Amino acid sequence: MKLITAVVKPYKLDEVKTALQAFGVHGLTVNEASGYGRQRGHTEVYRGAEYTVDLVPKVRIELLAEDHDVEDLLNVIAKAAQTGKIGDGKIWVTPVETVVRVRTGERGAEAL
Amino acid sequence: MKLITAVVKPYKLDEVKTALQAFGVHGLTVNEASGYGRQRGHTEVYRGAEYTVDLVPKVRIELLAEDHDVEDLLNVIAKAAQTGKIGDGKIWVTPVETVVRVRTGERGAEAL
Amino acid sequence: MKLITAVVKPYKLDEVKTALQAFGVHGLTVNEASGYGRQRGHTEVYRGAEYTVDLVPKVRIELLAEDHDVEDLLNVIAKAAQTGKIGDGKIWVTPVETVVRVRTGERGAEAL
Amino acid sequence: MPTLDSGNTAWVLASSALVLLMTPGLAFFYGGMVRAKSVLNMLMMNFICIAVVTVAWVLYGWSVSFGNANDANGNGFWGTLTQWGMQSINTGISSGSHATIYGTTGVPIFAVACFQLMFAIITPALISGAIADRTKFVGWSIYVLAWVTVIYFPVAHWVFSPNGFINAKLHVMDFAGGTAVHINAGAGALACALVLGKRIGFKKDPMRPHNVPFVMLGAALLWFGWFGFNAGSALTAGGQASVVFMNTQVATCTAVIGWLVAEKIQHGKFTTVGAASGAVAGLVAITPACASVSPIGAIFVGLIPGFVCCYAVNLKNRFDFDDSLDVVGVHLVGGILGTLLIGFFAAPNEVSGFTNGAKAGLFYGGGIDQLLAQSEGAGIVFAYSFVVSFILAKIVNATVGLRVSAEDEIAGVDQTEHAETAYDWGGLSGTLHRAAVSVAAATATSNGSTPAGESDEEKVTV
Amino acid sequence: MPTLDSGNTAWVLASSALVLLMTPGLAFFYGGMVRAKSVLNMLMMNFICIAVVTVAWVLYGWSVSFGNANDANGNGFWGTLTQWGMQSINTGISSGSHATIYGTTGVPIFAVACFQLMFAIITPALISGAIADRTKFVGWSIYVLAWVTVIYFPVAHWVFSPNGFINAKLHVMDFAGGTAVHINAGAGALACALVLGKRIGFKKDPMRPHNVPFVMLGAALLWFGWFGFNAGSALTAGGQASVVFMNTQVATCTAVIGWLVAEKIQHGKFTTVGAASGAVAGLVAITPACASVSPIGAIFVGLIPGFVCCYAVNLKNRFDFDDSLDVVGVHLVGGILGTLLIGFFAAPNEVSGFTNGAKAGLFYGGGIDQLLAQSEGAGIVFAYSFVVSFILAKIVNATVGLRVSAEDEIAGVDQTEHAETAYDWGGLSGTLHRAAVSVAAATATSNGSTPAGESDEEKVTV
Amino acid sequence: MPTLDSGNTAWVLASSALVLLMTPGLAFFYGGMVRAKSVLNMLMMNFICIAVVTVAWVLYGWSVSFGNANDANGNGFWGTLTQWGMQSINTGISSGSHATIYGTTGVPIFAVACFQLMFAIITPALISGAIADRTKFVGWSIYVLAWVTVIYFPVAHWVFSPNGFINAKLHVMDFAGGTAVHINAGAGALACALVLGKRIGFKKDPMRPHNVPFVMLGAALLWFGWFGFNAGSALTAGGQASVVFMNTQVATCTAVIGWLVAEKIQHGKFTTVGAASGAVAGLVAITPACASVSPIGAIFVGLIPGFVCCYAVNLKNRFDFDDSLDVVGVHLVGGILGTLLIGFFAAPNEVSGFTNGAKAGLFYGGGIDQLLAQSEGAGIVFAYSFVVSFILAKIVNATVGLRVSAEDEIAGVDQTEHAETAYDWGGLSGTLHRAAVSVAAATATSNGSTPAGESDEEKVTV
Ligand SMILES: Nc1ncnc2c1ncn2[C@@H]1O[C@H](COP(=O)(O)OP(=O)(O)O)[C@@H](O)[C@H]1O
Ligand SMILES: Nc1ncnc2c1ncn2[C@@H]1O[C@H](COP(=O)(O)OP(=O)(O)O)[C@@H](O)[C@H]1O
Ligand SMILES: Nc1ncnc2c1ncn2[C@@H]1O[C@H](COP(=O)(O)OP(=O)(O)O)[C@@H](O)[C@H]1O
Repeated sequence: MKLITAVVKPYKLDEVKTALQAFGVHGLTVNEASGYGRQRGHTEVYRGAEYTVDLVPKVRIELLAEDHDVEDLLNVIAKAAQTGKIGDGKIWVTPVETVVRVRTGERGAEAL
Repeated sequence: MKLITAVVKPYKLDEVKTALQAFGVHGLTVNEASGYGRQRGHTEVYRGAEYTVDLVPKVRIELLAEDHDVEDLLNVIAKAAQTGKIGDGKIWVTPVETVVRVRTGERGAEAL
Repeated sequence: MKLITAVVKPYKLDEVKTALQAFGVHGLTVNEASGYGRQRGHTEVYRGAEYTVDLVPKVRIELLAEDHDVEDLLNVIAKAAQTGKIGDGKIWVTPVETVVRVRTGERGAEAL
Repeated sequence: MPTLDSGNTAWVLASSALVLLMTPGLAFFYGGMVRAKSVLNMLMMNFICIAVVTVAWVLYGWSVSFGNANDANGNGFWGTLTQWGMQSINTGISSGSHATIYGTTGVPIFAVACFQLMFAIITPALISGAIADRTKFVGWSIYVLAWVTVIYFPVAHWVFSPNGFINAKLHVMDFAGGTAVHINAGAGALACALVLGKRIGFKKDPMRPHNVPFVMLGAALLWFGWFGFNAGSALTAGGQASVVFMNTQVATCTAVIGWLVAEKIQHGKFTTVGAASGAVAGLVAITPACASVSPIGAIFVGLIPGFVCCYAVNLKNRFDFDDSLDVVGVHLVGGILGTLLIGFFAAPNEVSGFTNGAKAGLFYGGGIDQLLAQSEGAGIVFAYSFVVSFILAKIVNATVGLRVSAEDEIAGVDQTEHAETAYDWGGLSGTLHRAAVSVAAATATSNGSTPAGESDEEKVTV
Repeated sequence: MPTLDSGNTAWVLASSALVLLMTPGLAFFYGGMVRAKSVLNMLMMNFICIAVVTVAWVLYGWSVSFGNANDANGNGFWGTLTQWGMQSINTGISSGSHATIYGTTGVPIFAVACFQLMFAIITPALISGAIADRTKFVGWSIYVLAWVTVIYFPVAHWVFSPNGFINAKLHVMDFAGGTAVHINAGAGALACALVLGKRIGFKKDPMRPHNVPFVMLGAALLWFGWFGFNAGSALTAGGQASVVFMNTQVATCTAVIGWLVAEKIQHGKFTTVGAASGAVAGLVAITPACASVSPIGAIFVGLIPGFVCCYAVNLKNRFDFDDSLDVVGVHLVGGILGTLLIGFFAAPNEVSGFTNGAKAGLFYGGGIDQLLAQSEGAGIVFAYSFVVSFILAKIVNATVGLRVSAEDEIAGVDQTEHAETAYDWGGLSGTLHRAAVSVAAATATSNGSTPAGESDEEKVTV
Repeated sequence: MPTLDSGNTAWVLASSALVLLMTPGLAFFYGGMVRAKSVLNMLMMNFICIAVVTVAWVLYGWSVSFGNANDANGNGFWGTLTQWGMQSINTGISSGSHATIYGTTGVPIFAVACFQLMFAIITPALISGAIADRTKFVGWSIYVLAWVTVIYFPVAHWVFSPNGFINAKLHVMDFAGGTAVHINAGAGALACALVLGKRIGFKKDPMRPHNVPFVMLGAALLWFGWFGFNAGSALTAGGQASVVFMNTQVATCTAVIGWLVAEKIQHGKFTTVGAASGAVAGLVAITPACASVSPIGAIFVGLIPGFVCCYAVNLKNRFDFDDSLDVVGVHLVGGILGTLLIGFFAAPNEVSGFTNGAKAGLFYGGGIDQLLAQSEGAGIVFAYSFVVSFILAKIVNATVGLRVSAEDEIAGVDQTEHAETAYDWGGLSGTLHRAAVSVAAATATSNGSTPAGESDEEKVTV
């Protein structure tokens, strides 16, 4: 079992979700995040003071997947989230030792 | 050392926290999240347009634990978060190589 | 490749970011979180009812790094985030199997 | 026949607008105190009062409450139906005709009718605070219609009409509605809280205000509008309105201080919600008394209720009834205090403005009589209102239903009753799916889709 | 010569303040409906109308619209320039002199000028709702100036000046601006929506209101201010103003009910945005009719538009034009309905208040004449306003530009047009870098930095 | 003896309500600009001014400021104590008696006292903006009481009372309070900012507004109420009030334009906070001048201060004092500009409304005299207010304390001073533990619990 974490541009979330559904993914967890990287932020002005906002809004997607799906899922997500512009984000994979479905207590693949 | 991540229904957080305290857990980190899965969202109406909100609010709990506690903690969390209804959420475990307590620089078990 | 996750006091984020930049880190992802631990919260009063808020605001930083940088980065972060007071937070390291840069599809170190 | 006074008319019209604004003000005062998942339902419960009561008012309400105000032989219990639809009232528009004036005020009846309408609107609206987070919107709307028809319209006649029995026979001094508005609404609130029962998690879950600045905004709009409520009740722009204005301001301020002090004693802090609540408690208490006391008297008519109400809001915890936003603790208790304090602080000079034979208060050499009269008036209105409000609530609850299901309450009434979310800061909103929007499609879907926050059944996305 | 009436003057001044408040009210009504990333731009589009129109008004607007109001021989199409800068008008301050009074109202021309100014401000402001999320601030400001100069000022003369041709020649009854304000703004909104085109993601992305309580707050302020708008238009505090006040209240309430019912039929829910929208639709519809109908008639002049407008907001989806916040569906449709319904419900008594030879409506024995007159008035204003608004928008868009770039629209106009973010709840705000703040530094940086939300070029942090 | 004028009284009462609303308006204007962790403290600092000043006003304030207004032999420096508690003033309620009228206005003294009270409230409230995020609530409350007693009440006498020396002897024209209100508050703000010192992180941490729509809402309410402030100061509803109303509107609008232009030059953007600030700067500047200039003059009395104040807000960075929300840059600078510009733009016709021997301005053939008089008035008020404000602040700070601890400031004054959080969007609020709520319990706990945001000691959960 693996955990795929993807940090992408917020307005791409919908496309990623749709692509994953098409692939047959039945669940995922999302949260708001802010990213810092090559992509720079913007300047704001308040009463004579200028601020530089250097964190840009991102969404962070977590997806538990079976090992054999990981490679495909990486491609599905990368494809859906891509704009080709700086700031498209990252995807990474970490090993997972156990998964539990709270409702039933099922473990492993059944838990997805 | 392991990292236990649990995604559960928001109004269950309090019970989970209480249960963990009872078990003797002294710390955890929480953040808001949105979940997509079997549990579906709801419909909203604005000026003649209907929207389907298909992400449902969840809370995401992170808990660093020593290896020998993991099994028990999984059960404690699952029990406290369970409603038996679709949407109860998932718990997963990932390996942790190091933990540092920022205040003291302590490593490993001492850092918890 | 490793993933360094740090949970620190919000008003320390700026210093951590600066320190990381100085070290040569070119990107990271942040999200808001709430922490529970030794550090206790505060009491609020509304119309005769007193509430204890026992979660304290934290920020959660995620940083993908190459193995040989991890040790240094842990020290850089810990140093920058430290106040010496209870509640300074934790840093932990988890193994990462793959990293993808969405924009280019690059993998591994190139993806950072 | 009395002639038109443009100054008085300007003041009554301006006051009518001010009092209308109080209901949205109340909506924000209450709306800020509920959780984010039920703020819209709270706004709607107040907003719908404006719509429902206004229609009832022009059709028959005005006539029942004030239709025979000028008739000294009125039975004192209710007015007439002869002015239904307000048709028989002369507007004074067609040349040669004169607008029918209300009493000797020089103000057209139509203006007074607008002014009094706003009172009829906010009184039931006050009740909504007691049943936050759990009320069926349709049931509430019907309840409001029944409540004003059977309770407010007659009670307003008793208290405000020159020939109403509480006013004329009992010589009660209730200038702007301590009994007719606040005790009346407070009794209704208590009845509704009892009939609907407690919220899920009452005294267990935290239910702190979701938007305290809105509470403050609401309090500010209430305060602003209340000058129309009290000083406008003089129906003339002269000496009495001026003193009433000053008394209203003074009592409200001392009540803020009274509440903050009580809070400091209890909890060691001065809170924003406390300051706003104190202001409302003071406004409530001075409402009946604003034309009976001197500015010095007003200091106490504000200070005492402000202090006491801060303790009174704990009653619901003591006696374990879920008066969610403390309508009982603030409006019932504050209304009773204001009505009774007149018996102590009514000053001869101000009292001389009343033509119903009222006397000065105990501290101003008027003896005990007025205090007894005030108690009688307060008691009658409370008893009538509580009993009838309770019965009406039982009936509506048993038929259309007044309370939502447990699932809906947990998901939040905004979603389940109104299919809306109050706020969207933009974070994950990219994750809504937009439905087909043509009416046809919309209608189609709307049947299948009972919006639900935690609905667990599989459901096809529109 | 007519003498000053302090009561009428007090009412007109109070009404002027009330109407001024309507524009911020509108800003919040609209601002709450847009997404969090463009609320400030919406507030600014409304706020700038106040500034721009006021300056134009004192310089020449008043003179063009009302400068020859007392001259029966006016050409009926526009006023004069002789009162430019309002210099020739006597203030009545210097001892012995008398303030120039407007007609027979007993109100100084300066007071009437303040009152009418507020109408000139809110009319273009109404248009902003049609072009939310995508408008260049500078272009909009210039458009507003051109629009009031070429469209509003003359049209106001046609409709509101006693010698305006729609008023005097066509005998149209438009008491407070169904044609001059709402049809006028609605036509402008349609033109602008067509010229600017659809928002990126229109009918695809979810664009739900980001702050529904603000929508309600805005509606409440609009309602409150509208009493000044309608009842203030009597320019006297007497019988007519009183009936107008009542009619305004009644129609607004029945419109709320009408909209909610239509919504229940379509979607199965009563929404907050719907209730607020219904109130505005009712206020729009009763605006021309408030002095022509009886309270009973007002019930229908509210109910019908409330119900119909709830369906009308779907037109933009049917015909695929992005009238973002339904200015067409509410103000154009509502304004037309209100103007025409006068032809059916105008009541003899109320009509007698008009001196332009208007007749009672079809249901009140006045025959078809008035309905025809009303249609004529509505048609002329719509045609003129739509055509000229369209041309002006094309010109401004082709020169200064009215629409922002795609990147800017996606990033959000608040950031890109105003370099601000509406809300900061404190979470990650520790992550802004504060720039040097001395003017020098600021100026320096401001050149290099074209604020951009998703700007992808490397950029040095200030 | 002068008789009652219902029209003028209606206008003064309505104006009093409008001016009362300005203080909550100011609270939101300021509250939106601070960070989310201290918005409630800001609202409370303003709200408490209403309570504290009102009590002082009825007890002695009115008497000290206006108690001898009708007495030509007044010493010119302060009034009397004979009207303490406002007891000696005839309300005109008891039959046969007449309300004591203020001068020749036809308005009861009680109404004028309500109106002037609102001025006494908002003046100290203006100071709060200079010391945002770091002020002890109790210390502030005491400071306000001392400040109005020693500074505002006498200064109001000097400037507003017909026999006040600045008014009668120096022939200064300050119609609604450029000196008494804005220079006065601005000087106090400067003094407080210096005494309290800078916020932790001043010029280092970002401190951007947390809720810009609230800033706009506040500005709108201020603008709305300001019509009462300025036009109400005529105390009559006639020609002068009408011109004043128009001038107020014009100057405010040109100031918005002035500020936005200056901002565009400095930073390349037109901001929302800038537009709101420009409006306030214009309202401030026209306050003393609204009855001295013509509408054409008002254009400049707004434009110049609007433009200049946009630069003036950088002074605090230049000279490194933390006037957090620019009370100095807007109210002190704007107040001085408005007061002095009268010396240039005062127009003969308007000036004739003053009975204190004031002359027309430099550009209107009046020579230099009035400019000198205005400078003198401005200088005297600034000097007196700054010195005494500074001393009072030092005293209060040294005794009760005016500034919170560093920990409390970092945690946020809402939590530490008021034990509240402004907003709760519902996300993690399930994680509060509800304490026992009985008063007993509450009291018990409240002792142990000094609420603290980042309190690091172990603490038992209630
Ligand atoms: N080393 C890193 N660790 C964690 N997240 C990162 C890292 N580098 C970048 N990110 C995330 O990826 C996002 C995009 O990175 P950026 O360098 O801006 O563009 P790109 O990925 O296209 O080169 C950043 O906003 C941040 O959220
Ligand atoms: N594959 C997955 N990866 C990550 N999170 C998931 C995954 N599947 C489900 N979740 C999370 O678990 C929550 C509950 O899942 P759901 O399928 O709705 O109910 P249940 O877990 O009871 O079958 C979802 O809302 C989502 O947050
Ligand atoms: N076992 C844990 N798992 C995950 N996060 C933890 C754990 N223990 C503490 N934390 C996080 O670290 C933060 C600081 O911990 P705390 O015990 O309060 O202070 P300290 O780390 O200085 O001892 C907590 O607020 C929480 O966010």
